[in-house]
Amino acid sequence: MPSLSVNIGGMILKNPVMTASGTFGYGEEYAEFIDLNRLGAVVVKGLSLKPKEGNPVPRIVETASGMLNAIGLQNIGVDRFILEKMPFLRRFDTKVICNFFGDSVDEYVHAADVLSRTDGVHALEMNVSCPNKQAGWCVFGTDPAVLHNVVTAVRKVCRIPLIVKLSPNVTSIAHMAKVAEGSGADAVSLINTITGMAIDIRSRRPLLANKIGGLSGPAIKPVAVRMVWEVFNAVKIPIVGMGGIMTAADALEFLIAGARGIAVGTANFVNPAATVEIVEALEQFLVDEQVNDVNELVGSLRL
Amino acid sequence: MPSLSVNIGGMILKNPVMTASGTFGYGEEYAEFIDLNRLGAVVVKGLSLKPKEGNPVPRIVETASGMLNAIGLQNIGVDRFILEKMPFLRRFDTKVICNFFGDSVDEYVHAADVLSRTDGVHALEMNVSCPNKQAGWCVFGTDPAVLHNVVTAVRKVCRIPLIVKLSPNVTSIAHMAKVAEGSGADAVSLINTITGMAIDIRSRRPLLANKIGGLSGPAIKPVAVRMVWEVFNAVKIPIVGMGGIMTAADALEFLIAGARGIAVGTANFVNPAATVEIVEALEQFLVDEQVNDVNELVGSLRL
Amino acid sequence: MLTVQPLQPATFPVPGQFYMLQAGASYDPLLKRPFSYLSAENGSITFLYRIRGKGTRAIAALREKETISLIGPLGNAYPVPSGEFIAVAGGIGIASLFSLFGAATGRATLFWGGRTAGELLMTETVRGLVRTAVITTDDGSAGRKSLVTEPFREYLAVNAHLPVYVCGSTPMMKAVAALCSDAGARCFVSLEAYMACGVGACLGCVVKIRDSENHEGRFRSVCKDGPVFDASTVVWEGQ
Amino acid sequence: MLTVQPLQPATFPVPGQFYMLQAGASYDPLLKRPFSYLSAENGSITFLYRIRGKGTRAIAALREKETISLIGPLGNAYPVPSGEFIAVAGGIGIASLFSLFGAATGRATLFWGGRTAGELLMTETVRGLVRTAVITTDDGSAGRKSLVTEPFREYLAVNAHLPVYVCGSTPMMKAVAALCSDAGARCFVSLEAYMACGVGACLGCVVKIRDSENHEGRFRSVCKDGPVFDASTVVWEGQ
Ligand SMILES: Cc1cc2nc3c(=O)[nH]c(=O)nc-3n(C[C@H](O)[C@H](O)[C@H](O)COP(=O)(O)OP(=O)(O)OC[C@H]3O[C@@H](n4cnc5c(N)ncnc54)[C@H](O)[C@@H]3O)c2cc1C
Ligand SMILES: Cc1cc2nc3c(=O)[nH]c(=O)nc-3n(C[C@H](O)[C@H](O)[C@H](O)COP(=O)(O)OP(=O)(O)OC[C@H]3O[C@@H](n4cnc5c(N)ncnc54)[C@H](O)[C@@H]3O)c2cc1C
Ligand SMILES: Cc1cc2nc3c(=O)[nH]c(=O)nc-3n(C[C@H](O)[C@H](O)[C@H](O)COP(=O)(O)O)c2cc1C
Ligand SMILES: Cc1cc2nc3c(=O)[nH]c(=O)nc-3n(C[C@H](O)[C@H](O)[C@H](O)COP(=O)(O)O)c2cc1C
Ligand code: FES
Ligand code: FES
Repeated sequence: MPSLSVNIGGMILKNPVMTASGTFGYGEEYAEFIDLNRLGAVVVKGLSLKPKEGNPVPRIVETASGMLNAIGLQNIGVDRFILEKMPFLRRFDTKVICNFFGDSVDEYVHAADVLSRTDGVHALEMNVSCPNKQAGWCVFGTDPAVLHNVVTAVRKVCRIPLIVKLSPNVTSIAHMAKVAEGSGADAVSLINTITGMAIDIRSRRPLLANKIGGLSGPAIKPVAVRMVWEVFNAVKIPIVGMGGIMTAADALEFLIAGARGIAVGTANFVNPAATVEIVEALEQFLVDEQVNDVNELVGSLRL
Repeated sequence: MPSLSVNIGGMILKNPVMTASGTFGYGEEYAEFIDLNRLGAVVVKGLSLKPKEGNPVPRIVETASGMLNAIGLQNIGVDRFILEKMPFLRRFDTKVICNFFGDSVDEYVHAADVLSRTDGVHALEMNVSCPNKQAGWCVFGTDPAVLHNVVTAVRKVCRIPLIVKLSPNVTSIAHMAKVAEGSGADAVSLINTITGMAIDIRSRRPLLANKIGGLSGPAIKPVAVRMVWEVFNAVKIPIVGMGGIMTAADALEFLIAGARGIAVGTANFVNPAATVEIVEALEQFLVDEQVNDVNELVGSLRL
Repeated sequence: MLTVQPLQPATFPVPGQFYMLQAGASYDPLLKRPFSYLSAENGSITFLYRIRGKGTRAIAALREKETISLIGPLGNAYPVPSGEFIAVAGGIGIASLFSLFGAATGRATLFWGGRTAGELLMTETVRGLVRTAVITTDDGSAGRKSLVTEPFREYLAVNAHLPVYVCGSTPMMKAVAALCSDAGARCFVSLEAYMACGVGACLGCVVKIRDSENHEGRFRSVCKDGPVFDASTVVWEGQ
Repeated sequence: MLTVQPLQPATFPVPGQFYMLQAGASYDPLLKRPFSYLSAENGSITFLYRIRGKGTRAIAALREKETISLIGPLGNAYPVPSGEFIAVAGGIGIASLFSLFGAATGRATLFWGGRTAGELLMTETVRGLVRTAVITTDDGSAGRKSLVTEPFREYLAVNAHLPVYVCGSTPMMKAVAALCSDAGARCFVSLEAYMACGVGACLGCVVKIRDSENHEGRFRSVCKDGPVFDASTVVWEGQ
């Protein structure tokens, strides 16, 4: 049996397959479809200190081989999450990664502090790339100086591995990854959604109540793979790759491009068993290709 | 009959529908499929002062609802173009727009000078966003200062309308559009392709010989529409919108978002008659919706 | 109409529940689409659908014996009425109420509206399952030429003690809910929403629902907390 | 096999030409795929194809009387041999040469190789059209167990005056071209390439072709300047 285990910034996962934040609820939602124990990690819906209402509907619209979402980061807040959702998640033999965000450095720090002290939370994933949020909000993930500040501040309070989730809506994601690395991130994950828009031509209104939304799904996979490869060539910390992964073949593109872990997002909606099927097919691929350890694939692109 | 005519930086087009550079050859290739006289403008394959060989094959690979290309700007050069292709293009009652590029400011200026003095060339489109080109090349379109320099220099020699074609691979395309406007551009066109990559998982090699390529087609439409809307809110000069336009409904999204002209790229490959069908359906839409002038639609997004 | 035979033993659905369906392996269309089940027996499940766009076109292109991918049964259920009840359907909304006609002990008085006769499928079968069916169309091509709310309003005026079950377009449901609220009748609506996951994970399909603690309403997912809601708790927004 | 009936009067194809085909209206798969025509008569065109991926799967899913979208005839043609000739086909490459068997005045000696017998379709029909057909498979499941180049080499040794027409995988065509070059035989190859447009507009399908002015070769498009090239002009790169 080939080894599937990977080390993401000090956290050992049984396999590289995770769920992408916001596409897997708090884990419960898919627990009746798949065995969560099979996953490398469960990454939960983005959390903020206080609960958030999110955007009005319509929040989603399908596009060619993709979807736009403008959920607006609706979530139950850190406190209710710890109280109501963590007891369930602790029952599983998988890593729990809490995705979180804030609308100020203070809020980021506060949320990170509470979450990183919570029993059963194995790592944090910082969402600094929120194309769904209004105005000034976006800057965390698109301005190097702002990114440096917030990651440095969070790093100080975070006692567990810290993954910084990067926005693709930048000129150089490799540069942003270096900034995250330099500010103390243990790993980076990418890509978050690409900002997009769709218009109803009869009413001449945006199809999303929030006007713009984030594009995900197979449509963005080539962009995501390219960005993972660019980041792999720029930083030493591990990369969690995502963006349009539907099958093990897709996951393998990311691993070969340089991702040590991969996350499955939109695919969960299409096929609730996508994650587990990817774990199984990944293992089979390693057997077929006589690779003993999945880590041998990471960044193994031949040029 | 509603009016379809639009003014792009001083050039009057009979309708807003153009071809996207690099997807329509030099016009000849599609002349046996459609009547070029029906088009607002023909935009030819990107030209450089000297002929260019382009990249090795494979140069194209299909992705979900899109394609990656790394043609490498193969072209016959300005001189042969004027000698061999312009006589053919002059025969048609449509505007001819020459897309061009260079690998130095000098080359840009030189090519613009020659092309803008060529009889029958109605406007120039400056390609400053060449994700297919090596290393330093990309900076023209992604660095504001470099963009300012090259556009300013070209502006000085260009006697006809100058359209600057922007790269989507930037943090703020609205900012780049403002720079182009400030440097003397008569119009901007967007988006060029989004840089992407695809990997063959068995051989672990990139599927394009050039490793990375440009993503086009329906997959990128939501990103393109969003960018057109952002640029529309940032500049006063007209916008030519493109990226994934397959049908008149797609074209209308761009017009409503703020494009005064639209260009059809990848769709030509799928349906050689796409441009003409879009002109016809656009006209029908105006009739159905009782809009007298297509210009009324431009930027008519209701929020 | 589409009848599917699950490859693995499947849970039995109850009236009000739905499935997410997808035909074909292409990524365009990408997402599954929600459909109420029409009936479920002998291990097979039947759906009634109207072709709207890409997703339903792909379903319509299926040939006999081909496979379709589905998730379900999903969502909550209609509280099954213990006696007589009123049903209000808009067009294909009949699909959702259909299974209730068989499951309920009492019989239904059905008000069923469509734009044209063509939108009202299987009318004879439906008539056989209800006490009375009052049909309306916008163009008068079948039944009375009026909105479905017209005859319903008249009937409700003297039957406000009966529970009302509604499935149709949002404006229609909103109007019926308002009439019921005025008349003091209980009303259950099966809401429409764009759905991505169907299982409460994406939060794409939310609707504002009031509760005792919060009169403004809080977002609940139509797919998981619904699709059936007590109409008096629904905050009808901007529609 | 797929037979299509153009809705509008269409140009008649000549051997070597091809069409770009696409089934379905989905954007995934997005691009049309190139296929040689097998035969064209009574206004209908027939193709022979092997299912490889998304595009060919979509074609295989077509039902009788459904529409398919196509562009063609495209590309240049085989210079029709005036007398006897040699044909070398790899698997489905037979589709391209098939029409030449009927069009040529002389008859062909065919060397036809595949991995397994299953790759060699319509063998009986093909045998009926040629003088001799020598079949090879990698696994020996049909004909001789060898590469197709083996028996071809033997035959060429004493028949180098005959022109050679080849369609198959790139490595096979390269090998045949080399043998012909050594033997001094004329050789025409129908090249493979990924194509987006099929009409010379995208420059995606290029191959390096030598000419008198340029021995290193210049990029020519397989779709427009080919797919048939004189093998001696082809610069076989990195394959
Ligand atoms: C719980 C539930 C149960 C349903 N049951 C049935 C059923 O039994 N039979 C049936 O025919 N339909 C049913 N629907 C509606 C069905 O889901 C849509 O018709 C279908 O998603 C359309 O998909 P499409 O790809 O064909 O159309 P699309 O290409 O996605 O859209 C075509 C048009 O339909 C509209 N549309 C698409 N999806 C929805 C939606 N979810 N709500 C409102 N408008 C939409 C769009 O605005 C667009 O104008 C149900 C919907 C829900 C939420
Ligand atoms: C001029 C020409 C004529 C052809 N004639 C025929 C014919 O008559 N019958 C027939 O069955 N096939 C023919 N082909 C090949 C055919 O075009 C491909 O099999 C088809 O494009 C595969 O499409 P797909 O979507 O099913 O596979 P994809 O999903 O696109 O690819 C599946 C696999 O096939 C390979 N592949 C795909 N396209 C090509 C290509 N153009 N060249 C080489 N490998 C490819 C890919 O590497 C991949 O491994 C011809 C090709 C050319 C260039
Ligand atoms: C409905 C939806 C909600 C999302 N919510 C979050 C979120 O709360 N936090 C976050 O960091 N990313 C969020 N994302 C982004 C995904 O985690 C992922 O980065 C992106 O969707 C690309 O992956 P995919 O193409 O596999 O979906 C969300 C994506 C979707 C589709
Ligand atoms: C094969 C191909 C070649 C292209 N060549 C050029 C080019 O030479 N110059 C240029 O400015 N853009 C070029 N483009 C970009 C297109 O003009 C257009 O901006 C892009 O493809 C998005 O539009 P689409 O999605 O409709 O194809 C090329 C695109 C493709 C697909
Ligand atoms: S559709 Fe995803 S939460 Fe309801
Ligand atoms: S396929 Fe476009 S040039 Fe040949």
